[in-house]
Amino acid sequence: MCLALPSLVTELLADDNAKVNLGGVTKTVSLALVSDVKVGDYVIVHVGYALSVIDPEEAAQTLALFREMEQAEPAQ
Amino acid sequence: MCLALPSLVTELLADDNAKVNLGGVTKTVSLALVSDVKVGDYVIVHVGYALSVIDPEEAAQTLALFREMEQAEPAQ
Amino acid sequence: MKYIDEFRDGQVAQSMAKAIAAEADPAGSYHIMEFCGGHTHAISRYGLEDLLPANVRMIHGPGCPVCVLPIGRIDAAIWLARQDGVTLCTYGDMLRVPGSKRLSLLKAKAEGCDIRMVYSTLDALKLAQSMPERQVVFFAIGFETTTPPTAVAIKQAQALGLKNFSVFCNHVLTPSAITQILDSPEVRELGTVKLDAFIGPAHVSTIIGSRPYEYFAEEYQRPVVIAGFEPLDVLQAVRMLIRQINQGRFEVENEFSRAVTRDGNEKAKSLVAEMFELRRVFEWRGLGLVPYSALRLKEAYAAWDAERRWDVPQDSPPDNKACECGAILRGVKRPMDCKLFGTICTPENPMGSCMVSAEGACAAHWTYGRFRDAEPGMPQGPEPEEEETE
Amino acid sequence: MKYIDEFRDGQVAQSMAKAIAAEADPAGSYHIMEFCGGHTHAISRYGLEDLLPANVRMIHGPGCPVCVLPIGRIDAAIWLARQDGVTLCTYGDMLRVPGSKRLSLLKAKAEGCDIRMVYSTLDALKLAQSMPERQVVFFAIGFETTTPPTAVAIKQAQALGLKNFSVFCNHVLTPSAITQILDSPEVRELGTVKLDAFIGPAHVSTIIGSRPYEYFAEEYQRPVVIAGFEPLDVLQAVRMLIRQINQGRFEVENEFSRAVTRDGNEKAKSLVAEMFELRRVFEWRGLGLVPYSALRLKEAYAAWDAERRWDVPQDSPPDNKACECGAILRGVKRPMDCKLFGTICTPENPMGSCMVSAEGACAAHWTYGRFRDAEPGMPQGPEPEEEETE
Amino acid sequence: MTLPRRAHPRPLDLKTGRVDLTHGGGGRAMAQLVEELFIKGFDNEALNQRNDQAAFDVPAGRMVMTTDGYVISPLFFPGGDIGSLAVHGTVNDVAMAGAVPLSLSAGFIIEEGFPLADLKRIVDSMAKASRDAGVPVVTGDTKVVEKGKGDGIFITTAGIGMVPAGVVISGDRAKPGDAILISGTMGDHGVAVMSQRESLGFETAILSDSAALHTMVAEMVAAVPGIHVLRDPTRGGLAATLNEIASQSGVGMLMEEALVPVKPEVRGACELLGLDPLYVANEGKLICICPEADAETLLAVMRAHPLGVDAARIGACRADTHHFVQMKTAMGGMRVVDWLAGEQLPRIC
Amino acid sequence: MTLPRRAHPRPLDLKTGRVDLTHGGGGRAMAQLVEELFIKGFDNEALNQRNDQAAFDVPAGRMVMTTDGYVISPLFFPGGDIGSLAVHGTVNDVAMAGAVPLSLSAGFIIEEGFPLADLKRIVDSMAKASRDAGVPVVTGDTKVVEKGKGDGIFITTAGIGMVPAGVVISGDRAKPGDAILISGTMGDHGVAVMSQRESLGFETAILSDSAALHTMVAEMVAAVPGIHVLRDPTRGGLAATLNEIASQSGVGMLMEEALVPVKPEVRGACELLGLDPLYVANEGKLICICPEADAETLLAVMRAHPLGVDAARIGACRADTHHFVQMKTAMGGMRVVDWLAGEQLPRIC
Ligand code: SF4
Ligand code: SF4
Ligand SMILES: [Mg+2]
Ligand SMILES: [Mg+2]
Ligand SMILES: [Mg+2]
Ligand SMILES: [Mg+2]
Ligand SMILES: [Mg+2]
Ligand SMILES: [Mg+2]
Ligand SMILES: [Mg+2]
Ligand SMILES: [Mg+2]
Ligand SMILES: [Mg+2]
Ligand SMILES: [Mg+2]
Repeated sequence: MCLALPSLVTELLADDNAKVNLGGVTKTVSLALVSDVKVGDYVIVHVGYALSVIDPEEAAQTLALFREMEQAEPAQ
Repeated sequence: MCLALPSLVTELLADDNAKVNLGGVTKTVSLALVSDVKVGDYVIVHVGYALSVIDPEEAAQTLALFREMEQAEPAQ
Repeated sequence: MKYIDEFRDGQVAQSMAKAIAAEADPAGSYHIMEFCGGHTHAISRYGLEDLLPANVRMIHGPGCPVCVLPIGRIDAAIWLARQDGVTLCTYGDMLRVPGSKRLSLLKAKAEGCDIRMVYSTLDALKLAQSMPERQVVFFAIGFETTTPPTAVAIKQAQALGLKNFSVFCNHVLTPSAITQILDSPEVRELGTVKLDAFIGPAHVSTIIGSRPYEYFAEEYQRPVVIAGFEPLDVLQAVRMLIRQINQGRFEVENEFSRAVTRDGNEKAKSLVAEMFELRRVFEWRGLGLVPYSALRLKEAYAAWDAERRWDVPQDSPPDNKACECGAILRGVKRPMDCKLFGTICTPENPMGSCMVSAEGACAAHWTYGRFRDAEPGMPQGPEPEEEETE
Repeated sequence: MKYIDEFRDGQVAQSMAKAIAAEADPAGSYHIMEFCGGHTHAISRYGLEDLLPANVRMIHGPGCPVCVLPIGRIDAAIWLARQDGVTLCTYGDMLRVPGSKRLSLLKAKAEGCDIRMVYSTLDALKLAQSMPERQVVFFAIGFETTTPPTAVAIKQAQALGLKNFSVFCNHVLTPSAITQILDSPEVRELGTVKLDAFIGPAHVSTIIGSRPYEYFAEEYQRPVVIAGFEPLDVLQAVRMLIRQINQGRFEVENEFSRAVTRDGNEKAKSLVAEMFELRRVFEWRGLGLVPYSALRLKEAYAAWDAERRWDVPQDSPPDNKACECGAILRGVKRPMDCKLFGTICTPENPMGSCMVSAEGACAAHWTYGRFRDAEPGMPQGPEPEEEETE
Repeated sequence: MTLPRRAHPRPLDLKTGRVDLTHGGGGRAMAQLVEELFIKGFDNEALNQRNDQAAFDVPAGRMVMTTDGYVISPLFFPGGDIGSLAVHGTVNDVAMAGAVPLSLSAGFIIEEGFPLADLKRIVDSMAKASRDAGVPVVTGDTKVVEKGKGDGIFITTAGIGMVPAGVVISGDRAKPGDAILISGTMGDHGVAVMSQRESLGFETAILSDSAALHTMVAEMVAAVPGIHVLRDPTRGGLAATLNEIASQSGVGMLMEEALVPVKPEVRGACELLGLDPLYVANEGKLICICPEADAETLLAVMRAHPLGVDAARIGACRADTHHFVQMKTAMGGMRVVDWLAGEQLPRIC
Repeated sequence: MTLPRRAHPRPLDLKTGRVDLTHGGGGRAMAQLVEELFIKGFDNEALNQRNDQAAFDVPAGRMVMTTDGYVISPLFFPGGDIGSLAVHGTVNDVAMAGAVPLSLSAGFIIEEGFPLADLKRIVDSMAKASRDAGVPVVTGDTKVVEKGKGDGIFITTAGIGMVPAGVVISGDRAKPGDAILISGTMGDHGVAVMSQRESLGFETAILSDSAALHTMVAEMVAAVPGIHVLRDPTRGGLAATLNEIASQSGVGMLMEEALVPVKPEVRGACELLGLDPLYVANEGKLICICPEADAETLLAVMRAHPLGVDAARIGACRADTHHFVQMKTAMGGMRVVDWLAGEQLPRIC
């Protein structure tokens, strides 16, 4: 129920739909709830709808935080 | 299609129907096309309807004719 | 089973066979047509031909309601079954009969049409009551015996105010068909075919009585015996006809006096008269167009007439050109004279009227009698033997 | 899978676990509620409890839309599915949930109701278009994330003039439920229960943003972190909350900044605002009546409201009295404190909210974590052991 | 504290419960159904191993294997039900090779919504038939299909057995001159089933003859190891089965109508429905084709067995390149007894 | 003049024809279907005897028997169809006893109206699978049910085989300390089938792994006759199957998530659908439980076989009175891997 998956937009389709790809699996989702989505964007998909677009820079920052912590940890 | 079977009326039912018996098998048929049928009568049944009532005397006469012929035949 | 077993006594049959052989003139020949498929079936199923002398030949008439229905009417029934919301029901015998392109009601059912087999018109009526959201069409076929049951169902539908029941009427008339045969050029004018006498079906006469045959016994100078369907009934009728022929009589005699009267069933007749009217002409498979040979619902019953409710197609696709049914039904030819018989025309793949139901001349001969024309070394059994003909 | 695999790195998880252990004050304790079943599921499925110090305790909140739906609403959905001509469709998770007398939508389907699983509201709409003769009712459930998709479907039904589509609306609101928990006597007044911080669900905030949490972070003085559903997201959120607690802060922080903003999705929010209005009160399974915690369609959209179209029953049968869900959802008790847990209440036979879906506290503990409280010699596996309890 | 628990906290609701999709899903519900209904019902060593296959010892020799699907409607009929039928039918197909049946497998395809009470009734009846026959159901399978994709329940059984040394019974071994025997009255099963079809609207006291014939066969084979053909005249009845054999063996046959035993009620029902008893299904009768010299011995053995009291010699095989099955009618005429064209009534087995 | 004729004047219309009730009626139409489709397709000595049972010689020894019904929807899926599946599934259940499969039976239940072209495609695929596996379909049965009482076609196969002397493989033989091996990636079949469900609306390039495992099993058994347990993780997937074994053997299990091979696309599809690959069906994979000392040998044998290239050791059995199947997750935490509650998606086998 609470799946919300980042998926790559590979094709914009008619009727405000898009084809997205997740790990090699493709699916058609509705873009009715988001604006200005482009091919190459990652969108958060939930019950067949894109709810929002992923900001790659923010994602990179979050991952950088994780890495810092890992490096901060003394090697075992 | 062309079955027309003499069956014994064993019970008069509501809605102008009757229960008939043929060789131990019972079935409900319509009496809508005949008049004055009684329990004990044999009726000619066709596609679920009694078409006419058998006259036992006429039947006996026909059978008597057959028997005569058999007797007329010289014993082998 | 009283009134059945006594009429299937093998001992008596042997005596009758001897009596017939004794009465038949060895110098002459007797061509007797049993009009009705019920008789054809009894003759084949009991092997009665083997009990008759060689010069007494039974000619299997067109009297099977399943066989005589032209392909166009079967197509029309399938067309009806395909209409939105329609449930078509009919007697079981009709289901396997192929229409155009070998499509039968059974195949249409397999494709998804709602088609039901019923044993009685009242079953069809019950069906209509149980599924008010659908249109139940009863595909009505048959001779004078099945017409009154159809009439009863319509009466009841009227009384119940049932709006989702109707009848696709294909009821046909026995005397008109016999007349048509006797009027055919081969029989009447050319004299190429002998048709000496007729056996009339008992169940038809329980309704219409024996009287309707009186006109043409006289007019065409052919004796008629109304007979039951049990084997002894049939043999007895043959004997009675031989006697009439030998004596030069052409009367209507009643072998089935146990349930047939001269006037028949007045109640049934008046019901039919009230509800149905003659069609000017109707196509019979094997016989072609026969004037005044079928019934349709009167205007007053239009509400229950499927042909008025839907614009039912009226096409009449022809039978295979090689089919000899017409000639077979008039006694001009026999089944084995048809080159399709048993090669590409079999009960599983009937090409013409006479092969359509077990009561047809070709089907009866194929199913029960084909051993008679089998030549040794000429397999007709179920083994594959040679490449396909068609 | 980009943006997934990076957030499931076991190596990083181990580092985070160490970082958390290092930051957590061994003298204190941390009671963190993950509101959302998605988080509960991630914690259980990845065994994240094993990566947290003993004094960091995760409390599984009521945030599973399947779990929170009261029995009466399931009964109502089954009632709808039983109405003539109705096809009911809903997300797969709802099908197995038992209502009264253990009847579920799945069982109702087995009894003949037309019930379909859909993956999207648009599937429901397509269904309605494909079967114009039936009434398609979408049994709508879920938090702020599923409400906009419901709205889109209604908009499209309106545009298409679809008269055979309607929605049985059960959409509920996250902040109201959290408020209700914080307002409960145990938490607010008696202080018997510690509830130090909250993890907010990322997908809800993609729609509503992080701003709605600001009010009660301030009002109730509890820190909140909006977090994604991947295991590293959850661990990171725990770490951020421990840090806030240690520092005495109570702010709303956003761990899911990659897709959540402060204001959320304006397009979706305005669509929902146009179409839905607050219910004065709504029953939550496990929480009871919660004011202003659910939505219904506005009068202008009455044509698509199944509750207005049918006289849907409004009964509210109670849960089993022994069920401890209310206390579990507030962190007062744990699943194994319920005497029904694992004896007569299991995922196959759920007796209360927390056992209903895999995302509920009891079900997650049973399905993934019950080995933690297993005592040797006390079998809980699938072998029959003793006579029945109930 | 966690209490000890059973595998399935609530037993199957065998009164009002129904089969749903979870019972075929491979999870706990299915395990429970298998455990509480099938394993409990069929209870035997091989099945109790609970493997996806049953293991048992066999001697060296000639084995036979057979299968049949049972899709009968209605499921319950006078004299049996789909469960007992699924045992008898397959035991009989094994026995018709002269073989001693060893074991059965059973595959169930159940329509969602099927009452568990009916399922239990069927399993119990099947288990009883299997116990009575001494042929265990050693392995099985359950599938559940959605409502409207099935018809209550279908059962497919397979069976294996061992043929005694020296016995070679096969449909292609009939020889001209061989006697044709049948073990009893024809058409009982078909008529009993049809009598339950509401649409046919008739009533009789006829019971299905459904029965396992292997003990009678064992006695027959012991008395006459040289039997040529055995076959049970099921779908298509005596007529279809004799035609099959005639075609396989390349012989003709001549039988006598008067010698074929048919119960009066079966005859009556056939008259009413326009059927020929020769084409109506049996489920507890066999056809035996043997050298003429062995006919009397075999008739005596059959008649001494409760399932063969009405056994009769109905005719003989003969040379015929057409492989016609012919019959001398009760009237003294002759006819072909052909294959069935089309179907008689559907779903009687 | 009567011309010589074939048994069936017109061959089956395999292009546009459909199955109708006559094909199950026991008459000529059924005989034709059996002859032109089934006997022609499966073509083997035992079947060609055209008896109601097949006869063949068996040596003395330990035999296994199994059955499974196949009700998959859709009938054709990437990597196979119901026909090949019905062969592979049953061959595998035989092989999972370490046995050499001998022969199969096949029961068909066909819905009226089913296209003959599809039936032929299924029979051809089934025949090919059977030939490729070297396990003949020796006997069969056909039933036709009315439109709306089935779902195209259901196939129930049964299979028998012989267990080599000294081999005793059974679900109750797992011991604490035994290694748990699997022969390849999990979930391929289930995902391939689901990808064909229109309602799920997703696409992948994943093929079903449907395959007959008996040759690999033969090599495994030859290398290590002392294998304890073999089982194919079909319905309910790896999770359900391990739980079955744990419960049968009375052991616990501990596996490692990181060691379970799953194809990326299967993982992707499972994310999308909210499924766990551990619960998704396989049709060409096996679980092998063996003494730890034999694990490497068996892995080497499996990896050398085309169907076992991704074989992996995923964990071990251990003493546990609770019979828990547990897993160390990729995050380093611990969880139970429980039975499936309810069903995942219906009709994938
Ligand atoms: S065999 Fe067929 S084609 Fe020839 S006459 Fe008879 S029905 Fe017509
Ligand atoms: S175990 Fe069941 S009854 Fe007990 S609290 Fe949890 S859901 Fe309620
Ligand atoms: Mg068989
Ligand atoms: Mg059989
Ligand atoms: Mg199985
Ligand atoms: Mg059904
Ligand atoms: Mg048989
Ligand atoms: Mg199996
Ligand atoms: Mg299997
Ligand atoms: Mg069979
Ligand atoms: Mg269907
Ligand atoms: Mg298996």
